[in-house]
Amino acid sequence: MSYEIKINNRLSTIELLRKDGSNYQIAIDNKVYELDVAEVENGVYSILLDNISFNVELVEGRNSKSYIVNTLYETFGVEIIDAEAKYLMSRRKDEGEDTNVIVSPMPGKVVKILCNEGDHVKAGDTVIIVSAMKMESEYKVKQDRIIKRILVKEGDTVKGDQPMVVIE
Amino acid sequence: MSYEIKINNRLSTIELLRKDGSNYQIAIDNKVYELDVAEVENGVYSILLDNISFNVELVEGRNSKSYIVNTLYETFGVEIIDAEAKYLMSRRKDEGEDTNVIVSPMPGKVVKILCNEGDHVKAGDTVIIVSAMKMESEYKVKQDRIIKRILVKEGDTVKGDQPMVVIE
Amino acid sequence: MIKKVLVANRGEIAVRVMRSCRELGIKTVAVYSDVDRKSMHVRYADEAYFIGPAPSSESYLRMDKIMEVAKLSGADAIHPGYGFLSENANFSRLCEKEGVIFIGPSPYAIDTMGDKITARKTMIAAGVPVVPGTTEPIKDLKTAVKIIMEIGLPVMIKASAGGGGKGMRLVKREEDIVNAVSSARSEAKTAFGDDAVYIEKYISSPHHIEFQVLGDKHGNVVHLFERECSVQRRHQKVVEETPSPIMTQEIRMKMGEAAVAAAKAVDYYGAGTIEFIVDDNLNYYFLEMNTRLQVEHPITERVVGVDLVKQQINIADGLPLIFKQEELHQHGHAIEVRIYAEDPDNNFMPSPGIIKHITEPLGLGVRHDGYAYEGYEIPMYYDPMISKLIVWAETRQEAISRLKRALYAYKITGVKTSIPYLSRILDVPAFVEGRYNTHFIEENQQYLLPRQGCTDRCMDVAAITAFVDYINKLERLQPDKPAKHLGNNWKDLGRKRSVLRY
Amino acid sequence: MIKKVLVANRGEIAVRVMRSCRELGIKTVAVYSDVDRKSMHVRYADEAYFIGPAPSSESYLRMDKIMEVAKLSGADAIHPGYGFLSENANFSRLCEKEGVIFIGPSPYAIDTMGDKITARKTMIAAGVPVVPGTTEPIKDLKTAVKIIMEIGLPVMIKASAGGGGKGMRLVKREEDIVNAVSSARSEAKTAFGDDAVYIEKYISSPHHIEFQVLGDKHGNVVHLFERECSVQRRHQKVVEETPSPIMTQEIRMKMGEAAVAAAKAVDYYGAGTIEFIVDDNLNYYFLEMNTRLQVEHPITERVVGVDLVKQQINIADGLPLIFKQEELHQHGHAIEVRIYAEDPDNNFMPSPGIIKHITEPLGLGVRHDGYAYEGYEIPMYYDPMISKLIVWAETRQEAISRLKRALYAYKITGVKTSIPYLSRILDVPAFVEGRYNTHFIEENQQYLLPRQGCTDRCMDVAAITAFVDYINKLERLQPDKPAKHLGNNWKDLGRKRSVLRY
Repeated sequence: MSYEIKINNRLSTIELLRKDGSNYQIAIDNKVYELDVAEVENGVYSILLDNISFNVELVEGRNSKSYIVNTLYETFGVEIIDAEAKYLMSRRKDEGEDTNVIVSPMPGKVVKILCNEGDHVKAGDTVIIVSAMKMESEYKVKQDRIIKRILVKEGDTVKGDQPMVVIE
Repeated sequence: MSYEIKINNRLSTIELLRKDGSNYQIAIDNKVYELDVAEVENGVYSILLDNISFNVELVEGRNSKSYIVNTLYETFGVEIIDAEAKYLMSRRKDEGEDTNVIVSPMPGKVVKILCNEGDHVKAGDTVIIVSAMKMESEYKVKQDRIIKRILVKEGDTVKGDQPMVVIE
Repeated sequence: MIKKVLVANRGEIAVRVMRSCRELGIKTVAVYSDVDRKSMHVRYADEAYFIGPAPSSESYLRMDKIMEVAKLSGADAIHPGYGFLSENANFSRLCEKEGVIFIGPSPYAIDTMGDKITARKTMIAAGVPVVPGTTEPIKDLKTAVKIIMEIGLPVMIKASAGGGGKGMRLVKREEDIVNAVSSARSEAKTAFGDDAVYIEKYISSPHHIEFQVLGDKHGNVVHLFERECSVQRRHQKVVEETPSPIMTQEIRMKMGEAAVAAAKAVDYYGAGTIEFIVDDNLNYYFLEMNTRLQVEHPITERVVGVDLVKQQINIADGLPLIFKQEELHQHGHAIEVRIYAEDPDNNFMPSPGIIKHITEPLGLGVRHDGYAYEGYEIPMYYDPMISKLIVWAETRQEAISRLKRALYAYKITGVKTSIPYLSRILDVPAFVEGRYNTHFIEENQQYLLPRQGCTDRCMDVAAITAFVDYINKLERLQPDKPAKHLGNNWKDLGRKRSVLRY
Repeated sequence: MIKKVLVANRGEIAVRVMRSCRELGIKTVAVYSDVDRKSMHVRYADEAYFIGPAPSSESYLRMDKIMEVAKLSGADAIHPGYGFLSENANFSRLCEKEGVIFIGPSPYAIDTMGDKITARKTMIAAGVPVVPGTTEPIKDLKTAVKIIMEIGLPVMIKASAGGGGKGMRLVKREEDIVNAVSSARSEAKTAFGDDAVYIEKYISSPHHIEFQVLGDKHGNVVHLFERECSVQRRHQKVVEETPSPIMTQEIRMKMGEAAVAAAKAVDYYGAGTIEFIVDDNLNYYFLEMNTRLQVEHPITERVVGVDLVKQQINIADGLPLIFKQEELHQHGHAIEVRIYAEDPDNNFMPSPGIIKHITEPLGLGVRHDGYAYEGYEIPMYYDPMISKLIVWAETRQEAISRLKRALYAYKITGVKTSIPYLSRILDVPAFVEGRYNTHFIEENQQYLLPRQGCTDRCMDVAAITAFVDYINKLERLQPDKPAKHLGNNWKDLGRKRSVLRY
C-alpha cells in the first residue's frame, strides 16, 4: 500500500514495492529506487544507491510518524501521512484558526510577562520574554489581539513547544 | 527485601533501604552506603560516594539478573540471586555433572574436528579446532573420555558460548 | 607542590583543565549545579561537590560555596577556567586570604586590566601603543581640528555625553574636518545639551589579533605568538587561527615585545592574552588584556607545542618558566572553530536539548575538546558551546582542507549546531585567501546563506530513510504479520506504545 | 591527476586513507565483504561496492574483483593500505597492466625486498650492514673458528640441516669456541646425519628500530627518522615510539643514510620502512624492508609533521617530493599503542563481539585512529585491532603521562580490550626509563599481571551499580507499583520481556 509523505513542503506518494534483507525497492512519485538501507547506529542509517554511499540521521519528531532528517548539508522535516494522520489533519482544519497560541520554540525560563488576561494588545507589542542560554527572546503579536489566557508565570521553566499565551 | 548478590566469587546480601531521586541508601553485608547513582549514558553510570566520583559501566549478561561490570581497572561478573535463580541453581545441581560439553568461548569457525561420535579419546587429545580472528584454538580433553555427540561440523560458524562437543 | 585542584567551572574547559591535572598526577575536584549532575566534568573528576541551583549566580559564581568546597575537599588550589570567576579580583583576593592558591593572576593585575581607563593609562606609561585619541572632552573647534591633524585621518568624532549614534561623525578627508566637527557639536548640543566631543583614531578595516603571554612569579614574561581572531559575529569569535595570515615576522616580534611589556607593566603572572586592534598596514594598538585562559588557547598549544594549563599550574606553584623567549617557535598552522548548539539558519537561536547521537571527527591533525555525549542534555542556563574543533597542518591551506574534512565527519543530532555555518565560512574566498578583518561576516553574507546541497534525489533518499525506519518500526511491533500488511492497525500500535516506553 | 581512489582494505586504515583523500578533494571508493556492510569505511566513502563473502581469500584478497570495481567505478588509482594485497607484486603488476595507478612501490621493489635471500644480497651490494654470518655451510672446525673470530663474539652456531634447537650453540667466550663448534657438529651429526653448521652474529639484547622512507619516481629518496618498535609480544608490535630512547643524533644520521641507500638499491618509490636490528652498542643491521605503509606510521606523521598518505598519493601521481632531507626535523615525542579486541588476562584470546559503548579519549596531544562505533560488531574474520591511540608531547616523559591519561578515559564495553594491559606497560620501570629491548615483555611479566586496583569498597560500588540497574529495570516494568514492592513478580516480568524485545 502507498502512503503520502511530506518532505518539508513537498508532498509525495511513497510505496514499498519489495524488501529483501536490507535491500528495498521503493517508489516515490513513480520513480523507482533500488537501495540498500542499513541502520548502523541508533537512528543513523547508511544507504547505498547505485553504489553511492549516503549517510542519513533520523530523530523522531512529535510522534512516531514524524522525523527530523539530516543529510550531509541539510535538515528536513519528514511526515508520514497515513489514514489516522489524514483524519487528524481534517479535524484540525474544522476547528478553524480563530485561536492562536504563543509557543516557546526552545526550553527556557519566563523572564517577564507584559500583559494580563483580557488585555487588548496592539500589533508589534511584546507579550512575553523568555530567556535561554544567556539570550532573551521577545515574543510579539503580529496583529491587534486580545489576551485570552496566560498559561505560565514569571520564573517558570518552559519546555520546547510549550504553549505559553493564548491570544484571540 | 534483601537479595543475594554474587561479585565474582564473593557472595553478599544486598538491600535497598531508601531511594530519593538519584540518592540511594543501600546495605551490603551490613555496611550501609549513601550514594548518588546516575545513569548518564546507556549502561554507563556515574556514582558519587562521599563525594568520590566513580564511573562504572554495565553490560547485561546471559539474562536480566546477570551483569558484566567494568570499574576503572577491573571487570567483574555480578549476579543477582532472587528466588527464581535459587530454584534454578538447586535444580541444576540435581542433574549432576556426569555429562560434559566443550563450548566455544567466542564466535569463530570450526576448522577441524578430530574425533567421531563414539570415539574413545585420551587425556590431552585435541578434539576440535576453532579459528577466530586469525588465531586457531585447540580444544583438548583433560581425562580419558568418550565422545558422546558432535553438535557442529567443519566449516560451521559458531557463536560465543555455543556447545560443540558432548563428552562422557 | 599543588596536589589537588578544584576546578571552579563546567563544560569543556573544566574537562580540559582536569586532563592536564591528571597528566601531572594532581587530583581534581569538580563542583556542579542542579542541572550538571550528569555533566562530563563531574564524571571525569576524582571528587565532585554539589554547590547549588542551576543559575550561575546561585552556583558557579558563589565564591563562598566554592571556597567551602575547597576547604572541605582539601584542595590546595583553584582553577577558574574562563568566564564565571576567572577575572574576578575579589575571588583572587579571597583565595589569597584563605590560603588557597588561585591559578591565575594577582588581584592587582586583574583590577588594573579590568578597568579600561586605568588599563589605557598604564599601557601608555609602559610605551605600549593604544588607539590614538583624546582623553578629555574638547569644547572648541580649533582644538578639535588641531588634535585631528595630530592623530591623522580617518577619525571618529563622538559626543561626550553621547550614545545611539547621535553626534557621531566619521571623517575620512581633510576638507571635511571643519564641517564634521561643527555638525557633530551642534547635533550633540541639540541631543544632549552639551557640545563637548571626543576624537578617536578610526580603524577602517580592523583585525583582531591577540598575543598569548605567560609570566611567572619571578618577573619572567614570554609571549607565545599571535592568534588571529577577526572572524567574529556580534563580537563573538567564530574562527581563530595562528599564525595570522596577515602577519610579518618583523611585526610579530614587535607586537610580541609590546605584549610582554604590557604584561610586565602590571607584574603579570599566569597565562594572559593581550588583544590588539590592527589595521591593514599592520599598525597595532592595545585593546585590552584578558587575565585568564582564552577559549581559543588550543591553537597556540598546537603550534608552539606547550600545554598552557600545565604552565598555569606550575606558575601558580611558584616555579620559574621552563623556557626562554628564543626557545619558542611556531610550527605549521592551526585553526579552531567553536561548535555551538544554535540554529545558524534561524538567527542563531540557541538550541538546547538532548544530544541524540554524536560522531566525533578524528584522525591526523585533529583535536576535539568537548564535553557532550549521547544522551546528554545541553542545559539552557549556560553558554551553548558544545565543543571546539582544532586542526593543525603544515600549511594554512592544508589546515583548511583538514578542517573541512573534520566538519564533514562531525555529526550531531538532537540539537541544531553551527557546523553547517562553519563549513560555509571555510569556502568564502576572502577566508581562503586570508584577506579578512572583523567585517568579514557582514561583508560575506551572500556566501554564508544555507546551501541547496540536496538535490531531488538526495531529498528522496532522506524521505525513503524515514519511511524505512517507520515501516520497520511497525513491523517490530507486529511480529506475527509480514511487512506488506502493515499500516492498518493503528489502535494496536497505540495500545502497545503505552507499554513500550522502556 | 588522481581523482578517484579505490581503497582495497577495511578497518581503521581504510578510513585513515579516505580522510587524506577527502582533504585532497579526491573521491573514494570502498569495497566490502558480507560482514562489512555496516563497517565505517563503507559509511565514510563516496561509493561502496560489495566484493564477496567474509573470508579475505574470497573478498579483500580477490585481485580480479577489486580490479573489476576499479573499472566499474572509474577509479584511477588503488590504495592497498597494509596487509591484504599491499605487498603483493602480482597485484602491483596487474594494476600496471590494467592502467590503474597502484599507490605503492614497483613490482620489482616488492619482489626484491620480499625474498629474504635476494634482499640480503642486494643490501650487501649496496653497502647496507646486515647481520654478519656465513652464507655457505661450514664443514670443518678450523674454518669455523676462523669465521667466528672474523664475525666477533657472541655468535650462534646452527646445524645446517637443523631445527628444534638440536646442534645449536650460543658462544659468548673465546675459550668456549672449539668446544662449542665440536659439540654442535657432533650433535648435528647424530641428529641429522650431517655435521655442517652455519655461524651467525648473536644479538643478545636486540632492539627493533625502523626508518620511514619516502621515494619519488624521479629517484629522490628521503628518510623521516626512526620508530622504536621493541615492545613486542610474539613478534607483534604493542607500543611504538619516536624518537627511540636509545638513539643518538650521530647514529640516527648514519642509519638514515643506510635506509636511503637500501631504498635506492631497489629504485624504491612510495612510502616504505627499513627495519633494523640494533644491539645495545647501537650497532645496526638491516633486517627487512616493508614495502607499504606501516600500522605505526602516525607517530612519524606527528613528530615530523608530514601526512604520509598524501605523500604516497602525490608520489603515485608522479610528483616529485616536496621536501629535501635537510628540511625534515623531529619535534617532540610521539607514542602509539594498539587497542585490540582481546583478553589480556586470558592468554590474549581474541574477543570479537558487539561494541556496547565507547568513550574515545580526546584533548591536547591525542590522536585516535579507529573505525568502531556503538553497536558495531567486530567481525571474527579479520585482525582484531579496534583502533590506534597516538599521543604527542614535548618530552617523552610528558608523552607517557598523556598516554596514561588517554587510556584512563578510553572506555569500551561489550568486548574485552588490551587497554588495561597497555596501561600496565606504561608503568614498567624499564619502559619509563627507556631501557628496553625485544625481550621487554617476557622480562617484565611480573609488572604486567592484572592489578588488584579495586578495593572492597570499589567492589561494593560495582555490585551496587548492577543492583540499582536491576531494581530500576524492574520498576520500569511495573509502573503501578512503588519500588519497595519489587522482586515478587517474576512471571509478569517474563511475560512482558517477550514483548519488550524492541
